[in-house]
Amino acid sequence: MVLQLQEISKYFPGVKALEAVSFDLQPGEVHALCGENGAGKSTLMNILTGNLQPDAGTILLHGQPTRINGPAHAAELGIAIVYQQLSLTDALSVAENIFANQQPRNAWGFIQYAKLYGQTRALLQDLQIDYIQPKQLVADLSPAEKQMVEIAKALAKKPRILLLDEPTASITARETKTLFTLIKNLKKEGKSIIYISHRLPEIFEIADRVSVLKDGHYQGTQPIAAVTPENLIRLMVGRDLLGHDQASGATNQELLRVVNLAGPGFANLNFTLHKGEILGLAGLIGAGRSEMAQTLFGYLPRQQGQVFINGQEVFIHHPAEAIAAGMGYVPEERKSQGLFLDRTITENVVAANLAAAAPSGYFDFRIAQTLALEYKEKLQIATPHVQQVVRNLSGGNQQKVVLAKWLLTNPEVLLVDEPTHGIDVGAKSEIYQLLRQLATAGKGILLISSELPELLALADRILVIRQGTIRGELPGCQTTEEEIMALASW
Amino acid sequence: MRKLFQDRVTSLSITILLICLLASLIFPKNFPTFENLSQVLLNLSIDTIVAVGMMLLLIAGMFDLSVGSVVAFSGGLAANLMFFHQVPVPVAILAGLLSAILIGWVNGYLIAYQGVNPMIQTLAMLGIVRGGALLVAGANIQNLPYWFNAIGQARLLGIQMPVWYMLLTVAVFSVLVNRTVFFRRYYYIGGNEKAAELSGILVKRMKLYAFVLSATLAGIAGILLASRLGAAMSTLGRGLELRVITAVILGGASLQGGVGKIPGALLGALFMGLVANIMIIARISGLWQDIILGIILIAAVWLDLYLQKQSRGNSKI
Amino acid sequence: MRKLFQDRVTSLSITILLICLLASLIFPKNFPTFENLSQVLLNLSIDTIVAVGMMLLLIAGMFDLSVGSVVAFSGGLAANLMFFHQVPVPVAILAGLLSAILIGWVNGYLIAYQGVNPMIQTLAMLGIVRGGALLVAGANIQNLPYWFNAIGQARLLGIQMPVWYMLLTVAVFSVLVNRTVFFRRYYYIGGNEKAAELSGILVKRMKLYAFVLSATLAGIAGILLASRLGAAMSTLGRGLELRVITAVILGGASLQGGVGKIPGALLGALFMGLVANIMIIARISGLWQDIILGIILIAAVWLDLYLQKQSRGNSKI
Amino acid sequence: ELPPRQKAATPEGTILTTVENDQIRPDEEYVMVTTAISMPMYVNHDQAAFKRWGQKMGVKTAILGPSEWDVPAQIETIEQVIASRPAGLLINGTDPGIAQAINKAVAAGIPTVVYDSDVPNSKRHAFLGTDWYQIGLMQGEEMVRLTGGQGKIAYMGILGLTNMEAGFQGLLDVLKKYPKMQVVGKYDDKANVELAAKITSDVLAAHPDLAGICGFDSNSGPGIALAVKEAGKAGKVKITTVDWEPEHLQLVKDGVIQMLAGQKRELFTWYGAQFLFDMVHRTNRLSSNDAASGITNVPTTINTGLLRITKENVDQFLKK
Ligand SMILES: Nc1ncnc2c1ncn2[C@@H]1O[C@H](COP(=O)(O)OP(=O)(O)OP(=O)(O)O)[C@@H](O)[C@H]1O
Ligand SMILES: Nc1ncnc2c1ncn2[C@@H]1O[C@H](COP(=O)(O)OP(=O)(O)OP(=O)(O)O)[C@@H](O)[C@H]1O
Ligand SMILES: [Mg+2]
Ligand SMILES: [Mg+2]
Repeated sequence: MVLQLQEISKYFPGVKALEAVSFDLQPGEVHALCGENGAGKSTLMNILTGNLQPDAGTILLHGQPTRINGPAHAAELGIAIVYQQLSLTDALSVAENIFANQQPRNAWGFIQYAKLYGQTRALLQDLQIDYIQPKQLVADLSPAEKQMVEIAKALAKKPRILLLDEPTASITARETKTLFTLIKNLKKEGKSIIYISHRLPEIFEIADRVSVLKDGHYQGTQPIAAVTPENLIRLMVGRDLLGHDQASGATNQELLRVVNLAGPGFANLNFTLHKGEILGLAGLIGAGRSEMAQTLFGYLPRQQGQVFINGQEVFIHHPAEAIAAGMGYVPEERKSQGLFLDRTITENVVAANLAAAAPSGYFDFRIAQTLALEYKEKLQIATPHVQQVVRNLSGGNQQKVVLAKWLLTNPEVLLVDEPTHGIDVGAKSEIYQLLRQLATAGKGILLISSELPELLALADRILVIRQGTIRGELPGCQTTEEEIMALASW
Repeated sequence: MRKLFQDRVTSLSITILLICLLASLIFPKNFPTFENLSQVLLNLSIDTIVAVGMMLLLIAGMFDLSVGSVVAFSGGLAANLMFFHQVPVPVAILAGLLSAILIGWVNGYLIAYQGVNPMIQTLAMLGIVRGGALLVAGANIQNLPYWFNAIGQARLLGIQMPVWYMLLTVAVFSVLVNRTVFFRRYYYIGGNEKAAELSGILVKRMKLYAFVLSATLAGIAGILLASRLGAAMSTLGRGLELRVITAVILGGASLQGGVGKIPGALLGALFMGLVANIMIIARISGLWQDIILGIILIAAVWLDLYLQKQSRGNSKI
Repeated sequence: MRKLFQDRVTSLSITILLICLLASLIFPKNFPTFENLSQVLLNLSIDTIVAVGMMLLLIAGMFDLSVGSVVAFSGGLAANLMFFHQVPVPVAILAGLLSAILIGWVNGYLIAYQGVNPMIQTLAMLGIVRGGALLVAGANIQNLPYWFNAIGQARLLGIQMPVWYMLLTVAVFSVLVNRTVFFRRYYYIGGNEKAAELSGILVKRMKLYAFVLSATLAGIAGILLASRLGAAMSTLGRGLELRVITAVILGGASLQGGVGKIPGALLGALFMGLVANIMIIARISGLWQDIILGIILIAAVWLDLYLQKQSRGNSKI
Repeated sequence: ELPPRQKAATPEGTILTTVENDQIRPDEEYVMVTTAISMPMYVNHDQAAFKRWGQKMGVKTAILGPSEWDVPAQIETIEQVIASRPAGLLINGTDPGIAQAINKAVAAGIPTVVYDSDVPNSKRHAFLGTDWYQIGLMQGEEMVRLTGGQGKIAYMGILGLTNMEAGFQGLLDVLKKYPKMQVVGKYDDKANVELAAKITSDVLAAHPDLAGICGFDSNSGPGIALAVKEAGKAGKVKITTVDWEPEHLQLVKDGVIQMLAGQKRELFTWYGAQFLFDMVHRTNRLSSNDAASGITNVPTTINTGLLRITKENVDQFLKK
């Protein structure tokens, strides 16, 4: 047994994040950890890396009771983690981020930069992401690229135990495949891996055993062969999920038309979005989909082209104008672009529509709170109260807060960039339903997603983007993942 | 009880009450008199009016080091116009305020729209405007018109006017910042500028407004100070910027932005004013003043943190 | 060509070279002389030594307002010991440095481990240490031992020693900060404190060290200044903190942390020193100096931004 | 409630705390309010003499004021002190702007004496000090003598202070009379030694033929001297400045500074305090009730005169 957790508990004010959780990890195993948003998975990982100290329970490492003092200590013990929340420093290069605090140095303690870049290049090649340069600044990477760097950073420590907290949440199928190859190699070397993901197919593909957490309680461990997706979901959610195959409500009425739009990283964008339609944008990392959405939304400068909403040309130079024109944008990076981490749920929910909480002209906290409560119920945000600071929410619940913020603006056209990033299966199906409902109500939704099953399940049509241009259009209900990938890559 | 210490406004209020109580016990003849306390308020009125603007800037994650010079300049310009050019009092005041608005606009424009570093911009502006104050006020302008002096020297209910103006400013801005959509945006800007922009807040424009507002309040403070003193001096408001920022941070703001409440500006200034007053009453002089004030400042902040930690429980992060 | 303007160290070097060139052309007799330039360097040597420590703090996302007082205190303490207690020169210097280390340690401990706001902590410490400087050097101490004075007054290759110490400090710290794992951690801390912590960096301890280091450099600067003057005065180093922070930000640091390079500290100080020098050579006197210096500062920063934007193309961040 | 209109500058209000003759009340306290309270020159001269006086008379003394040069803060301190009714107030006349506060004290019946620079528009009972214009004249005349009436002169001090501007005026009025004397610049050293040194070395670079520099604040002298020494021009560039702190005296002895215009600061506060005492104790009664008759029983204005310290007499001061 590499690692054993015995009766670990952790409490936050008003939240029992973990309640007597026990769990063990064997050498050379991939152990999946499942659970809804806020079930306590990340908290458990934080305990294993010494960021948090358990309120009760013991950790046995190689049979020895161990107190893990902090991330530095965890690294010494051979535990490395890919955090759900990125742990990179924007102002430094990729190489320095990967080898943070353990840059190769000579006998004098001086950093050997040539070696540093060399090792980084080798590592990036292993991960098949050598389109990222070692000297590139992390600030210039897209979220998906950052996620890959984060993975590289954990691997650079050559850990014996690797913790992966939703590593695939923002990367595409291609990177996922590389990651899995890597995991299999590590397994062969006898390393142990804890793998957290909300994507069940991944778990069935890679895991040897699976453990389930629910509301901080341990629900048991089983070999993967002994479970089916259905009973896994039942363990996690406590009920069966409703099928979400709903009929498309797409009409032929044009809502949004984009003509020859060009912006940073893309050009010649032409498409039409109809009322009631969900239009999917598929593509690999760096295809430029986020840039398209942000340009449409007025956040990035438009270089040329026209945008029509309901047949009227709109001139959008700032998100404020986009909102006024009836658009909403759920950004892909919730932490830096979507949330006010140190403010409460209430304040986040009303951020894009403060007027909604000020019907009399005066901002009214109680109205804001009522609105927040309404969305807390609607999206099932797991939190004791809406005055909770968003930083203290689990990743998935944070994502729901961002969604709530945009739903409150009641947009005609909703641009959603990786909307289910880090969201559990239960909530995901709720969000799918919600997006469907919005479409049925006559809204248009532009769905950017790297999760192909999601696109296939939701989109009426799928545009495949490669290198900033549309490479093809596929009907959502009839196409396959292979077909999309064929268009998205060479 | 526990909740109290999570909010700086409450915890500072309690601290201030305790200090007053203690001082009343030790100096029953000199401290708790109407004369003394109204004087304390009068002395912090100018700083507090500036501090309200500074609080708003800090909420939005910015600050302005040029306010001290603006205090000298606006008063100096008004005095110059009244004294040397016989301009009517209201016109002169308006000119002083307009000059402050212009300074704020330049600061705001260069910082928000051109991306100049706020520290360098406002520090450079501090020098420029101080030079301007020397130009308009020379060494000293005295014998200002009666009605101008009356603004700051008149009394209401036995308390000199600047105190009332200060209370009015704090009250108005407390309500505005708490209750209007416009001002609430500053919390979002200070919390996460990018997310604020993406939430449809015109961040640049709002920043510009904040600098204009803060400079305007400094302009008002400058006019009041000149009127209260019956004189304009080019050295007025020297060092005021750091004093005000300290008061505002003590009152719950943070240089990182996103937090703070307007009454905190008053409470921070009040705390420092009371400590200074008690040191005067206790006849602590010279170098000990700085030493003791420093120790009290650190102790107050440390205590607040300690109580907060206690009330939050032992949770990390 | 384009890359050049992305790095403040390069762009500032070019600006400084251009300024020197221009000044040499316009004032060929007065500006490009050995006496003038070596004197300019001498005058900025003390500031720059302090600025190196400040740069490190700013890289780590912090700053220290108490350095000016530390300059006065360390020199004052050493002088006091030598003059009144006949302590040998090296021991007295050591005592001065130890006092600086202690001050830095207190700052660092309270800020890093107790979470006291850095602005309030170091501002309060500024007052406390200034009081301390008055206690040890109140009457201004003269007639210091020959060997003490020699430290700052000796010359090497015709240039006074403080210039060499400054160059040494800048060179050593440039290499250290660029090339050692220990010092590079400050970039991580300043860039993203939480991420740094998660990467296994002992953030609190590193912060404490940074304050100790910055205070130590201020202590060295203080000893040098006293030795250069041949006297210790309690008023030395007044206003130095803002001057130094301005220089450091001009040299490429940011109050947000995570960016900056050690040579930037020297370049920032050099820029300001040269501008002041040229203004006086150009016969600009009195109050216009502040005004023009302010305008040049803003213009320099604005130009740098403009060139950066050009070289980056029109991409938004 | 509007403030009273400005009246003629005569003291008003009755002195409340009069005490018969030499009996000293146990709570008889004399308070001195200054600005830049921790400036060494103030501490070592004004404040030291005031304390000595208090000890000799057996009365309480207190010295209050902000630690930096901050006139509004000094005014605030005066106003707060009034509330505690001291027996007498000794005020450093840093700026005419403190007139309001002085009048408040006078109106409250507190004997109030101003020292150093006068506050002409106030109702102060007495003033002792020097005329800063005279300091300027003295420096100018000395500079003319030292340079033989020709050459380039620069001067520095704290710009914007009323007393210093008067000093500057005195200097300029002398130099005006000598057409061969050329003023090349007025500089703000912000009472900072390092800045004074910086400015001086820059001025020396700009004018290698500079004949002399005049300094007007306490820190000008050491700063100017440092830069002149470092440029190897000690004695060649003439320096006159104010104040006679140990470092100033040493520099005179070393021949770097040629003349100091010193003030008799001890006399300001010693006799200032004595005036207060005499008002409180009505030592010299001029009428049955001096306050009621609108007169004071102490001198109204006293000029304590200046010290001229040069290499010839500096040893006497160093040995003090
Ligand atoms: N610092 C904190 N303070 C208060 N509550 C917290 C804190 N950190 C986590 N929580 C709460 O603990 C619970 C568990 O959170 P955790 O992040 O472990 O969930 P998770 O299983 O990783 O969810 P997700 O799948 O959404 O990432 C949540 O209810 C969360 O709100
Ligand atoms: N701030 C930036 N500066 C420079 N280049 C950037 C920046 N942000 C993104 N890029 C680059 O622009 C390209 C497009 O990135 P983008 O995130 O839009 O891709 P995407 O199709 O949305 O991919 P994803 O599936 O990751 O969302 C990438 O090559 C990325 O490296
Ligand atoms: Mg999680
Ligand atoms: Mg993207």
